[in-house]
Amino acid sequence: MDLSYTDRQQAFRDELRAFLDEKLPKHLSDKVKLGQRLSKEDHEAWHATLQERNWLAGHWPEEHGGAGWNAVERHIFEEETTRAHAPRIVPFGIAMLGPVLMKFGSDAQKAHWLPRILDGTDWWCQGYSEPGAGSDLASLKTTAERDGDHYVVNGQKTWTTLAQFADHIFCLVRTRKEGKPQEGISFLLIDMDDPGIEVRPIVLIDGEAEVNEVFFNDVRVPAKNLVGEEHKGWTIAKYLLTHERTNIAGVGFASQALANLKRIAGAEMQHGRPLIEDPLFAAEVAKLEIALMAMATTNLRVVSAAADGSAPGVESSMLKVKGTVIRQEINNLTRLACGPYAVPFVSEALEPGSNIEPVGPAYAMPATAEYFNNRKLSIYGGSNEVQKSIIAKTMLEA
Amino acid sequence: MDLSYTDRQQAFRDELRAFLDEKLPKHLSDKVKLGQRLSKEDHEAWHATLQERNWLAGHWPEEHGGAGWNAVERHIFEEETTRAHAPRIVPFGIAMLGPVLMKFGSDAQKAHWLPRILDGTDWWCQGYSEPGAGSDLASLKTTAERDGDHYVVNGQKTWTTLAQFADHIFCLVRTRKEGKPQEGISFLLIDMDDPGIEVRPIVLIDGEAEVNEVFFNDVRVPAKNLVGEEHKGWTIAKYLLTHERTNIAGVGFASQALANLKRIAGAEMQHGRPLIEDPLFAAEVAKLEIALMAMATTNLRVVSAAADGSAPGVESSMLKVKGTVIRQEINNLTRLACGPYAVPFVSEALEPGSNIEPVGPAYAMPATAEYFNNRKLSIYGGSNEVQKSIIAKTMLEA
Amino acid sequence: MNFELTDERQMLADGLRRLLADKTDLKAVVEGKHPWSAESWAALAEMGVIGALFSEEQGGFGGAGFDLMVVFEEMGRAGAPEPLLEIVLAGGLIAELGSEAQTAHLEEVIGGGTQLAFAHGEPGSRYDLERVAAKARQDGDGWVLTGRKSVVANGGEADYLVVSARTSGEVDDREGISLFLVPNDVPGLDIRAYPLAGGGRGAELTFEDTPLPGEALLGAVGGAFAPIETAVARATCALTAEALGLMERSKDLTIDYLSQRKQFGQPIGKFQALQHRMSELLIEVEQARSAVINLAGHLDAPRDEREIHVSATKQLVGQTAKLVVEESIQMHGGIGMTMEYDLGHFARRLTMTEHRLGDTLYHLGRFARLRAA
Amino acid sequence: MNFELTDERQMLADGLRRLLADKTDLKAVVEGKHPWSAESWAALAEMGVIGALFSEEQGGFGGAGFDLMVVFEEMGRAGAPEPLLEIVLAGGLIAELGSEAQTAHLEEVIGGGTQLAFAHGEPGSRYDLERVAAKARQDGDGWVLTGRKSVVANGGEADYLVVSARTSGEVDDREGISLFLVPNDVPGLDIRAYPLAGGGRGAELTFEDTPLPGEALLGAVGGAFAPIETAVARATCALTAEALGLMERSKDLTIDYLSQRKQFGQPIGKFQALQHRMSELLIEVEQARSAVINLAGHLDAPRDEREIHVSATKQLVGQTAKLVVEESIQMHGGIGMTMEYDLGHFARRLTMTEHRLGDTLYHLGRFARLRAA
Repeated sequence: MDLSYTDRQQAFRDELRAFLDEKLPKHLSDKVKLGQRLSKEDHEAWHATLQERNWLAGHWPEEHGGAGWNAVERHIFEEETTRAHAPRIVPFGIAMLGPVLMKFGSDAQKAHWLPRILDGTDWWCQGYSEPGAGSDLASLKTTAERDGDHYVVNGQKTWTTLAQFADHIFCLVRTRKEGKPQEGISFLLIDMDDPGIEVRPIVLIDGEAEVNEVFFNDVRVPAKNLVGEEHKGWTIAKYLLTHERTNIAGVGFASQALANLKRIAGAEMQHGRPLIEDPLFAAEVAKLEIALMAMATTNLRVVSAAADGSAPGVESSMLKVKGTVIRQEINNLTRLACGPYAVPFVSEALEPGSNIEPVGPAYAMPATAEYFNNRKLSIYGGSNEVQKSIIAKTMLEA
Repeated sequence: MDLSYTDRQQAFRDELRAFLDEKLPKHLSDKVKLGQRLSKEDHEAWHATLQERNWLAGHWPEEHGGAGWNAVERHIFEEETTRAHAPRIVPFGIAMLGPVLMKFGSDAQKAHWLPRILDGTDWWCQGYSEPGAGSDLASLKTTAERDGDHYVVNGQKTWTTLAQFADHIFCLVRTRKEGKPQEGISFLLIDMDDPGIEVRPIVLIDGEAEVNEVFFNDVRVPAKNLVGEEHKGWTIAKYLLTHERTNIAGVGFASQALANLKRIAGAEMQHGRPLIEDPLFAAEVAKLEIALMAMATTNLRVVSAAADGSAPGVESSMLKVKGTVIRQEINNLTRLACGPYAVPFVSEALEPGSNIEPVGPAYAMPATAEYFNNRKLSIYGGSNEVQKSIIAKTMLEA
Repeated sequence: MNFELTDERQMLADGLRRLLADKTDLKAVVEGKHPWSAESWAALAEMGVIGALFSEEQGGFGGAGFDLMVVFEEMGRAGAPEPLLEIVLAGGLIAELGSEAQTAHLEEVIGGGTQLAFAHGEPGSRYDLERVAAKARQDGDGWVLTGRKSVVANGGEADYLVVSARTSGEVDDREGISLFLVPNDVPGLDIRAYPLAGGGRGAELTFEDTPLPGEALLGAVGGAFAPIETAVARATCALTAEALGLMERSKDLTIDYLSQRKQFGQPIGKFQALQHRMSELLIEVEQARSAVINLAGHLDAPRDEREIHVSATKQLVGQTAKLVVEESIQMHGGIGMTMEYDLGHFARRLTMTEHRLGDTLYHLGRFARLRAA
Repeated sequence: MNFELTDERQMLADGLRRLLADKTDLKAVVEGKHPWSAESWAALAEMGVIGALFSEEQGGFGGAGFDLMVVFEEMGRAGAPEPLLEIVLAGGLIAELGSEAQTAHLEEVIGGGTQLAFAHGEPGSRYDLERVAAKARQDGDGWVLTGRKSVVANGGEADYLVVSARTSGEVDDREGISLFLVPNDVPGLDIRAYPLAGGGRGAELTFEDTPLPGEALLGAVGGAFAPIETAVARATCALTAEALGLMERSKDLTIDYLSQRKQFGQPIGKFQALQHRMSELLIEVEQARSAVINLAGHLDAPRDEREIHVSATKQLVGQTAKLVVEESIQMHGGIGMTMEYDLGHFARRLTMTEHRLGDTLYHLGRFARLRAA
């Protein structure tokens, strides 16, 4: 048992910190810190900066242009970039499609698509959910019918994050209607510029439109864009759900959010004293900090086991549930800490490039929006209910 | 809308208070207050005192020897007797069997059994639960086979409260094995002195043995002791579960327990000051008091509707769940308030007639036992899980 | 003891429910087309809803706690954003303290022609009613007002403002607070208005050496704390009743969704885990209803008893609101997060009730201190 | 970074689990036949379990936080009531502070021949370590001790007691607390022993003008607070590890029950509501495990950092213990309340860990104060 990093890991961390000090622009970290929305250019610039150092896809094997990080190194990267308020790496190409292609793609697909992910040629988004098929992915209805050397795709995807920035989408589609619902699904790569695709934004409860509906109307997709075997897309979907979820516990985000909460509670006054000195408020903060201290170690236990080669099992479900709940509770307390100034709702002030003056303290501006936005944490990526069922199944059938 | 009692109700309450002042012996109320166990004689003496005034079965109609109270009057009685630390009326004859006989019994059964309940000739206990059939009553296995003008009963009942004091037991038994499980159950009255009956105490986690297993081995029960129709006992069981649960919210008990908790937290010292002045402890007490204030009103809403003739529906399930949880949380906080002195466990000191000196403050003596004992509140009488399913069913099928 | 509504109140509730169902255009609110609807406001006035907030001697035909409860529960159920709570606060203070000339405004208020706001909270006051830094100093027969008022609901739309300012004492003294009835166009008043997260609008008001005539004073010099606390008690009853209505509606939407939405081949309402959570939610909403009844029934009780109920009810309703918002969204899944679906507005408006008149933790601590006193 | 046990510790854990499974007779404990088993104690000593609580320089072969964790988790998993925690407390203080003559006792302690107890808590001290009212005054070369010690675990069975008393200062001063190593048969010592709710025995000790020789002093006069706090930090690690073991076992019993027990025609483990609650329980137990690891890994950290972890871990484990006890009993239904079934003992012992070394609320407040400092 040893809770500290090895010398090598510490050296990596120091290297990362120096890199972030030097290369992360202040205008970008300020935006992240204040909860402002990032533009497409912001994301692309940061990806390019990382890729210069070969750290954009550090967990990819070196043969594919990664740095071959193990789980602990990847964890250190996530921890340090979050601490520095770096933008989050957009996961769809790097964390999701990349590993899928490496495992299931043909050599031609790997050679074609992987470099384009790294150099930013393609911006990917994810076409999984459909209206009526959220947690129950197997019931999806978007069809792809074979027609010569093309598939013809019809249907609708939803909750497609950042589709407005994307030029490509990877999709689960139904290629066979007979048999068990899981057995007729395929994994297809689609160009968003193809005729018949339409993207419509969904305005969310936080006032933002970062998710979209994507409609497919007789979209013709070359058959070579099928990844893996036809009708075997379910295997890929499951692989993604259990193996490639990065930073699932969100410890870094939670730590940042907690530090932010403490700053706010130190600045807000109640009965003429800082709110953080109110014993009841301080106790609520303490509960979350204690829970987070424990979860950070739970996370390290899983990361450490993964670095030693263990396949993540039920642990990732546990981290998902607890991690999202802790973050949501921090968001809740942050909103409450802001008091009456959590109520003004000047959504435009959070847009990229806005210079609208905040109504109250700047920290209060995004508090309510973040609280609502992060309700998604327990819904997407396999809802917390689905995770609990997975845990129970493992536990009760062991 | 009017939250106060009518003049007539207030007069009744004053009458009750005067009666309790005069007739409730201090040695008895002291025992109740300190959480000491009551002897059979204690119960019988108190029943007799109430019966002298015609208040033992006040909610029974006058024709059967009751006072014809409506739900509000019955509520006032429960509230006042609890406030005065009077022993609880043992419910099996008065609150459970009596109303069943009035509704389902023959004239002969009413004439024979009801007066014996009131004058204390018979002490009843309840034979519902069986090993393997807790919340799932319909799966019960104790059989009663007709043999001439007798039933021959074989099987086992469990969780039979105060069976050690009882001379009679009312039982749900299976009289037919074919068909739906609910449709072969009958309601039978059995003399505990009959040959073939054996009572074994169950020691509970609080160290007490107030519940028992009751074994039936070829017990011959006269057929005239069948209540209602043969095979129709399920109707009676349901009637009892939904209509005749007295004081289901336990507001009076909770209020007493809360007052006791506040006394303890005022007496216990932490950091050299009364524990109740600790903001975190005070906040926990406050949460429970606020919940109880609301529940008292929820309870009155239900009582008031019942007095106006509404049949209690899903409301009694809501009161059961919330009422038990509040009481359990008060018990938990009381145990915590006692600090280290909650750990000594001198079970004999709680027995009737004990004069063992308490180890710490007298109030600490029963705290742990009560915490554990009242875990039963959310288990028996239809577990809270069963209640929640009932509520959901009503809500979702409405 | 009686928990039935009187016939009059039942009629008011039924009529109001119909009216709001007809007039409330949530899409327009959510898309920012208007903060609230002038048409609804006129209809509310015409139906007598504004008058129901005042007693007969004040020129209305209601004014009791249960009148507030009935009106605001319906407002909540509809998700209606009209600034009726400001009438309870500012209007209530005018009715209670006003001179003849001042109370004369109430007729217009009740008729729907005059909008009000209560400018009391300040950047440093959070939820403390006695913490007033804005100052009014006597100047001849009149007054000069300087200070900042924050997140004043309806502050940009009100024709008249009831403004608190300190005329003596330290920033947190209960003595020395005075009220002024001020039209919205006085000199030296700067207004920055903005949308609020739950609908409606708020404003930051800055008074800089604003001259006021002597008649602007509302009530006795320095004696405004007790009336403010009383008005806030009534407003808390109204706001928690509104929250109750919002919860009832969120709950109903969720029950509908659980019955209709299918997953893994059956309605998700058949899943036991969701059933039990929904039952817990129902139980808590009934608790919240009881808490609102308790407060409505104690608005005329002696101060300490009344305030015990103010804090108890605000605490419990706030706690329940969080549960209802979070569980409703979670059980809906993604659809519950979209503004296209009505739940989004209800969730936002319900959540924002926590940020007015003191939140759950604030009132939990206050309740404990009141009990200890 | 490494979360694997060393081979030695893994062997200790495995051996201990076998030993305790073999020797622990819960029925005997529950029926009060003995508070704990002398046979088990001898076997524990023989296996080196007592020695594992001390470092090599103290005459043992362990003594690190993870040694405590391994030993006590297994004790908890077995529900074993043997008074090993008293060795961590009293034995740890003797090892840390003792003179040569005093530390000489440790050989017998490690060999299992000497029982210890730590007589520190008092009727008015609750969980405050600095609150000591018992007094020791110097009398020639020796001391005279007067005072009362409450709920002293193993107080009636211990051959030697480590007793705290105030030699100067006010009742809650950190300075001025001294320790004495005292045999159990000193004059003026009255012992009232009794069973404890989770197994084992406790005692009220009353010292009335008890004369002690000068050599009885353990450590420096008046300087005992810091060593006591350190010993209690180690004991908190041990106690929370024991609680973890108790939780693991309660959880396992419940999982078994859910798989076996049928209701409405299927195992109750198929009911989704119970499944989800069980999953939540599992998640929290993993959190508790991480918290114990955190504390075990920080026992040698600087004082403030160590104490942050003491309070964090005790708070989280206490909160989880309540959840595990209540959910385990509830999911078992009635059977979970009987002492015939093992869960009863685990639930009682687990619950009682909250009443030692500070409960959840106590440590929550302490954590917040430590963080603010």
